[in-house]
Amino acid sequence: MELIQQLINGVSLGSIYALIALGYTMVYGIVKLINFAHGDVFMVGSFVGFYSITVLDLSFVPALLISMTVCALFGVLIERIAYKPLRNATRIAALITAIGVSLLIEYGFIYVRGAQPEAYPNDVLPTDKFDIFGVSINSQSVLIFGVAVVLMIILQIIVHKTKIGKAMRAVSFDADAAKLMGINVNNTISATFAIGSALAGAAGVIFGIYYIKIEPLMGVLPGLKAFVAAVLGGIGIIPGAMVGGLLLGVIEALVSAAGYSLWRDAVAFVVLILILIFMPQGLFGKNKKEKV
Amino acid sequence: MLKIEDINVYYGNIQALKGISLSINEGEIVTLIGANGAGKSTMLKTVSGLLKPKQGKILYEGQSIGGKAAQSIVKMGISHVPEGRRVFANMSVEENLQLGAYLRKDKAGIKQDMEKVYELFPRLLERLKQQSGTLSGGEQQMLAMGRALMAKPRLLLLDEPSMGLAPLLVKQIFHIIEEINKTGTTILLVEQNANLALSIADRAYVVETGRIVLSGKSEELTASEEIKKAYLGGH
Amino acid sequence: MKKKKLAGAFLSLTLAAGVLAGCAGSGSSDKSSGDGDTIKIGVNLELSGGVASYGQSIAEGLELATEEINKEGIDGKKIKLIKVDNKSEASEATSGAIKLTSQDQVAAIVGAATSTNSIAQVQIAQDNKIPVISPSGTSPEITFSKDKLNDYIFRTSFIDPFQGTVAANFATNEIKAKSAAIYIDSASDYSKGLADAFKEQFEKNGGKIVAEEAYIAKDTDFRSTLTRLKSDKPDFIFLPGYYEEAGLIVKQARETGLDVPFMGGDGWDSPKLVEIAGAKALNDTYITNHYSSGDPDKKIQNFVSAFKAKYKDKSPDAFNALGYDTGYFLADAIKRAGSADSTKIKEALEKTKNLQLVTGTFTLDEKHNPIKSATILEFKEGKQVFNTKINP
Amino acid sequence: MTTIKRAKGFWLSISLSLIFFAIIQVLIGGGSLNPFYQNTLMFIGINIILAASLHLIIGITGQFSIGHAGFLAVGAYASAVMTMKLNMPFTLALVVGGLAAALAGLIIGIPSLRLKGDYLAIATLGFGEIVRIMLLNIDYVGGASGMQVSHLTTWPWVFASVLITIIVIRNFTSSTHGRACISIREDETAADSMGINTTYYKVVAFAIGAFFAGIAGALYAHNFYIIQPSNFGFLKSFDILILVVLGGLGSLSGAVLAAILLTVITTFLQDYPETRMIIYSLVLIIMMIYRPQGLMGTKEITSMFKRKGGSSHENKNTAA
Amino acid sequence: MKTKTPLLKVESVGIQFGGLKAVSDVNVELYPGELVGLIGPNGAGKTTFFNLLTGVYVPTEGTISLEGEDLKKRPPYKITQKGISRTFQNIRLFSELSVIDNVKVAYHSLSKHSILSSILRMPIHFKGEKEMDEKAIEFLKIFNLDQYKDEKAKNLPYGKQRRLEIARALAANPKLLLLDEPAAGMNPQETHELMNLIALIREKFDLTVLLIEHDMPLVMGVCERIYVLDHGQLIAQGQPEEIRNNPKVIEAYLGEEVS
Repeated sequence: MELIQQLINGVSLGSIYALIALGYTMVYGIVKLINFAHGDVFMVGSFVGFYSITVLDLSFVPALLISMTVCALFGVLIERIAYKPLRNATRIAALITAIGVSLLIEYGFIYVRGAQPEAYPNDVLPTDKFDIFGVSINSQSVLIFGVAVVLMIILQIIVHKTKIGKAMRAVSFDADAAKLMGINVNNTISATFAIGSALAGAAGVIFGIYYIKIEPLMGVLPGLKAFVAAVLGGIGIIPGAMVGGLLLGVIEALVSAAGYSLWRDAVAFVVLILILIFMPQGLFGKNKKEKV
Repeated sequence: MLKIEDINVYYGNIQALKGISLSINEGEIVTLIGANGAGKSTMLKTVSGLLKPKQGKILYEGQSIGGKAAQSIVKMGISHVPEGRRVFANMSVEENLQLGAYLRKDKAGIKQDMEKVYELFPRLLERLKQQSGTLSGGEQQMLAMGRALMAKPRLLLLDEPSMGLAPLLVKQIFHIIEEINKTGTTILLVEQNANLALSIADRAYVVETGRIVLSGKSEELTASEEIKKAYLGGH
Repeated sequence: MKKKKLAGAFLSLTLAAGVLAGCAGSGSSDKSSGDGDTIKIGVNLELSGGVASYGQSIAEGLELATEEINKEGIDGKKIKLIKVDNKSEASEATSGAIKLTSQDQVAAIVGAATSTNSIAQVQIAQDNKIPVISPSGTSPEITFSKDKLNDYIFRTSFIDPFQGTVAANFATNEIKAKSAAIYIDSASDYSKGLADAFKEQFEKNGGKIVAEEAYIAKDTDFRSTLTRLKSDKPDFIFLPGYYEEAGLIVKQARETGLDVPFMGGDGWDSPKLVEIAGAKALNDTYITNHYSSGDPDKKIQNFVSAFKAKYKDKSPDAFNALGYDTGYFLADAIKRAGSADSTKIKEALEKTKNLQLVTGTFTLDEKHNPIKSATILEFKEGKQVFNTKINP
Repeated sequence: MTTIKRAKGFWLSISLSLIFFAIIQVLIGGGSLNPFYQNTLMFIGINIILAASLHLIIGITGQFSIGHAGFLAVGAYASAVMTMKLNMPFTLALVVGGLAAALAGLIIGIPSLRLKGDYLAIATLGFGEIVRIMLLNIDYVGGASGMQVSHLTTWPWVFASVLITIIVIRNFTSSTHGRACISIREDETAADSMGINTTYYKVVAFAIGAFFAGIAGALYAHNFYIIQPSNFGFLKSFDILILVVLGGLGSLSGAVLAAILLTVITTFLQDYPETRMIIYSLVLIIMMIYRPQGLMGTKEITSMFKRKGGSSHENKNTAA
Repeated sequence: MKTKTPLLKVESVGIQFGGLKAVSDVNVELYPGELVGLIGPNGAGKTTFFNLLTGVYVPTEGTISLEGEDLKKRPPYKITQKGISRTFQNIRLFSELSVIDNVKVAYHSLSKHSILSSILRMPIHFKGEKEMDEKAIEFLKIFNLDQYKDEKAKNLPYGKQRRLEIARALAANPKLLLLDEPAAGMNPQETHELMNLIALIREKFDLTVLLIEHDMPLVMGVCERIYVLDHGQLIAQGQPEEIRNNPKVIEAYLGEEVS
């Protein structure tokens, strides 16, 4: 029973990772950039949600939508200002910029409002606890998992069935060829950032409701973990991010369950390094050969 | 229809095109021939907007398109089938064709053109749902051309359509190029197989290290001893 | 061939440039701690970072005390506070102390709020012979480490073992707990110190420790460990952490169906705790603390009203009280020393006896720890309710 | 360009540096340099070593490593254990700190054999975090609350370490071995095809770089009274990265210059940590957009002093 | 010539990339001192073949041996040290390094001074570096590049970059030199000069050369034998005259209408 309970704990933690990883993986898939700032967009989303609920007195759904919208705009802004000028620069330069953007958001945010944490109101969503055969399930964890799955499906539909989704895939595969189709590569990349950041915003609000405490540096670790999840599932692959996130959550829960909770983060990074070395394409990816 | 005046194009600080001028009339097949690295592909990329000329003018139907973004050039009716085909290997044949019509909004027209492409390339119809990465080289070339045609171009830029293809397929492809031309599409063809290119082209330009060194009617050039010596391997 | 010469010259030049640039800023600071009418007191507190809430609270209390003291002055001199923010990091606390002792040349330092950040200043204070008073550092190691008294270091609060012992007795006598689990913040000496004392006393009382778990500050998901704890079926859980995590843990514990009483130390004392955990989840939880604003004692009520007057009707928490007390603790010593000389202040601090302050009446023992009472508070629907006062 | 002449220049630069050293030493002895400035000076020295060591890995060999704080931590803890737990002399502690970090460098060098670019970056970041979490869980070194360390780092130690670091890294770089490393940075496939054992040199660069980071760690530990795992998080790695990027990827003098500049700025901004981080991050972003080659590019400061006539003989050193 | 033992022996070598056979069943023998051409249409697998020879790719089938020694599964740098060096189709110089340093990198594997001797600046370091300097200048002089020796490689004009790449490949002291389209992007004048240069270095360094080239006159003019690759398979081999008249070659490569 305890094991099942732990698996459920892992799945709800993993759902958060998955939500962040979905956006991460999209952005990486299209611009091949580890967008370090993604975790910070998540943080901003969480705060936007917080202020929407406490200051504007809104309920869950409008707060979620506002947060997603703000984050989408924010993501596009980041891309246009910081990443677009580096479209043809080395990947290292882009990575350094991403680190810079991440630090700027974090400390700019602290500069503006201070580093103190905020607490989401406890009553945004009802928390019902139901017990099935001794396993207690929180209605909120069901909700988180549900939202993650729904968003993943929506994302999958957008990417595979819509015109903009096709454009995204085309740009990610071969930007020059995509241009020759008449695709506006810049707009497509912006759209990717918008969608990815909106997902991060959604994750932020859900995180706030589930974990209550939010603070300006809250995005750092979940951001890194989400990246691990994306790599685990095969970077650039949407279902991969989902599975990678859930798997990472379960791994962490099991590590804690075994009494090694202090090693939880280390295990996540060990997983990252092992995957990078032995299976860089991830669980769902295909291997690609470098062209000489 | 297309008029290029004295353009210079650079990759970093290496000059790839040095003052090239050429013109194409409506309905023609014009070919660029020349050795690898001579600048033929650069020429096409510059016309389709993938590269920007540092100096010089490109006029398409009287409008200057030099330095314009690729998507607006596609919109004006120029499609480019790039070297190496560059099909979206992670997508199905059908999706590739749909992407070709990315800028078009006329659903009926798209459907009609899709049918036309199937007529030209029946093989594509057979493999509609297949991932295009799994197609053979020849089928990929057909897909790349079909995809370009979906944009309803008036000027089609073809880069090395024969590359890596078996002779029989090359023949087929070139036959289709002629067909496309007959329906009123003007064609600018880059080809290393000079003989073949000259056999279907009206006129040709010979490019050498970024310069045009010779131009004229195909028949004249085919007959020219100089061409034979340089490109056909004669002594 | 010229290259190496130039490289060397370059090295020297750049180093020199660095030094000069460093020196350039030195002109402005005046060099004495006691000149004229002011006594410079350094304040090295957690004004930002993870436990900023403590540092800020202490600063508020200290400022109130300074204001009151400066109305009359100490022998005509006024206290001037020079604040340094250690960002809740030990290394910043160290450099802050270096700055205060060498740059600002203060007579004494108040800080830091947490044990770890206080320990980070010990060596500098000892080397420079500047007294440091930690208002709320509860680890015994601050004043007494490696079998040696750190003679320039003092504190206003009681020490960890006392809090832990009080909590264990409370668990055995009031809650009637037979078994207990301990869940500590392994990033904190404070947390470990309380846990050790609790364990010792609880086992002495005949109780059984059924589980010992740990987390690290800034963790957010505790459900897996709480699930483990639940299966160990303790009667009582001792959670000597800080409010951010303590709040999350209590909330998640209740969600996991872990409904036993929780108890913590003064680290829980922050209004954020209630916001994070929620009022309902906090029912049946207790803390040991330095004082209670609900205590009817007259000295305490005077402080509460003065504080409310200054800070927009805010009810003072224990850290406000400790900051306030630290101001008077220091002022009393300066007055008795009759000078702002650091060594004399230190000597006077050591002789503090029966000083009546808000958080108790205290006398310093030979390890520089005040002997004073602890208060037990219970949370009821989000409010701290005075439970009992326990003397050592 | 004979051996004797080269040696002459070398000794001249050494003596100049020694004079500088002596001046500072006298200032400290005479009390005109208070502990605050001494501390700043030590910090500058430590940062120079860190910047120079990361420069070898990133700037010269092109292995994008953002886990340098991990090596710093290994050096700091190893040396602290030597002095505080085993009562060994500081000299030995310094060397052990360096060697322990070099060993860690060998270990992290191994993934670098299979990973490139941003994947390597993220793996090294993970490595740094693993080191930190391991230290967090070792009670012997105090776990999360850290370890108290005696103050043993003095100006002569810092100066000597800086000098040795710069000489070693410079001499390594401007030799055929350094050129081999640069060729890996420029084009690994081509380097491989030119007979360079790329595996070997990547690991060597990691090991040497880590060694000096370890030395810096030992100095750091014995300068700050207390070390905690939280001092060695990835923000610290980013701090070091900023030094190298700002100075110019591939320029030793640039890295040194940036170390001095930023340490001084940091000292002045001590009370405004957010402002400092905002400035840092803006510097990174603006630098990458407008001057991705950094302050110095791959140039060394010495090349600026050269007359035109002499340049044909000297340039090859500067590139190397 | 065929009575001698071959320098390079390639036996039924092939490689697959994800099911696609890029090169299959290729047999090539090169004899000391030969200058051999490798031609074929774009995408025929010529560069892939070079990558197989130099260890960048490991063949999925067949064997490659140099002077009777198996090269399969050796890392590229070992193969270079054994005596095969190459140039690249799309020039891959160390662009931030100076011209002379580019050459010295190739000479590195022949240097003898250790890392320690360089760090301590021992006499052997200076001796070694001096030797490298002299050797490098020697190569640069042959290619008429010595006046640019301190220029960064990326600042050279295209044609000179091509020449530098060959100089660099030579500095690795190969027995077999692989040139991947050395004349690409050159005008006839430059191509002509290059042709002479290749002939010269073959004599001077006693080299065997394998050349990928599209420029037919160049190939026909300098090569003694020619292999023709199409769709990853050898379709013909022989002397230039035979190749010119081989119907398979004409069909695949030159176009069928050539008489």
